[in-house]
Amino acid sequence: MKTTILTFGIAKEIFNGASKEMNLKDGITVAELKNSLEAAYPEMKKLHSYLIAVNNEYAEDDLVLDSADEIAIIPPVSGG
Amino acid sequence: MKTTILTFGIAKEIFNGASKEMNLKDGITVAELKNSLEAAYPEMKKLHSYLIAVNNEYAEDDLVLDSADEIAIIPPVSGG
Amino acid sequence: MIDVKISAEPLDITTCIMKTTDTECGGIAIFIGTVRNKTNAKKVIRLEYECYQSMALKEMKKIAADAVRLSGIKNITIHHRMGILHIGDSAVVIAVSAPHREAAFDACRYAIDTLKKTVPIWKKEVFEDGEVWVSAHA
Amino acid sequence: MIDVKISAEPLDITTCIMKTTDTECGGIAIFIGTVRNKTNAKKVIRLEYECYQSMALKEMKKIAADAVRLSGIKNITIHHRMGILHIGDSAVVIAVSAPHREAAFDACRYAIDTLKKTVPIWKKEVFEDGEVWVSAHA
Repeated sequence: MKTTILTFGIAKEIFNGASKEMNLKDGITVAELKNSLEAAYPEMKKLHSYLIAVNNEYAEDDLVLDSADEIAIIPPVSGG
Repeated sequence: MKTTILTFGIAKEIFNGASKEMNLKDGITVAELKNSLEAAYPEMKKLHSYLIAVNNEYAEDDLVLDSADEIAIIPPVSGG
Repeated sequence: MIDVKISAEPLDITTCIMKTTDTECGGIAIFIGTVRNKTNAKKVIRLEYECYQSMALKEMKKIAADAVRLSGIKNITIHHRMGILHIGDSAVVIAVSAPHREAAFDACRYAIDTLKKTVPIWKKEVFEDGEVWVSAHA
Repeated sequence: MIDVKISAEPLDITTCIMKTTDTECGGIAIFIGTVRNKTNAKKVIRLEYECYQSMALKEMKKIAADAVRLSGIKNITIHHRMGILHIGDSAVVIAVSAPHREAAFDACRYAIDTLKKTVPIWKKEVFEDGEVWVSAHA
């Protein structure tokens, strides 16, 4: 499936843009997406941590992604 | 010794004025002063509690008073 | 910086915050005590505050100095209003700045808790059918 | 009352306090996060904030609703600034009112602590000799 990944903060710099078109296999889980991202962008592995948000909610590793989902990479937050 | 006692809050109402001239025996302690006050103004015994301040500091019961001291009756405070 | 004041005029919250702001401090914790419209379901008309001014200022300065010493904060402002206050008026403003927010919160809370216990200030609550010196009786 | 906002304009502290004031509440606790001039002894030139706005607002509303539910407070305002901030600017204002001050303090502290952990907002610190996304690396 074809989908757009939103990126923020340091992830935006690693991905060189605020969003990235990606081709993902159907039925991919959040954990598998993270592995794909780290394979394509090894800099991601150097982050202190990061989460995936799906439809504006933090997602568990076993969540299965759909092409209609809004998917975002959430590097360590630093608001306040 | 002759001295002036400052009163505040409900004590001002019990003493019917913001200050009261009193004749106290020389060498009177804070505890003895409290007894005298309660004898002259029984309403004082109905207070939840009260303290005596001497020269702008809370005083212990055994402090001996001097005619030059600034003596004040401090009923339960309720600032804030 | 320690700034302690007792005032017959309305308190200026913005001034308290500006005095306390510090470019070395990342956080300011503020407490504002305001006049409530009710006490135990009884409608409050107004509050009347009075104080033993020389001693009240001395006790407020002690609280401020202890807050700096105990919590490692940098700046504290404590302003208390006197006289007749109406519903919604600010009776007290405490603003504290510190390099780290935990200290600012701790010190702000310490200051208001201690002020209510030790500073010789008294308020009378005036209701429709009478008045009472707060906390005077058990 | 819950009021949550993300703004590119300077935060108005007075407005936050006025929105939160309530005649049924005797206390307002406020936290203001400001830009410090130094991080680990390094001089800060400016901060640059960005956010995932739809999710950030959602997380801020969750924090506000949880604060009301957990602490029994009545009103909470959380405003966060975006864009380029300079030394002394306010990045976040949280104001909480409650009938009793303990709840207001608890909720205000809960809100800023949780905001820093869960709300998708990021800041980049710009120094004289480089820049860094805060907390990005271990």
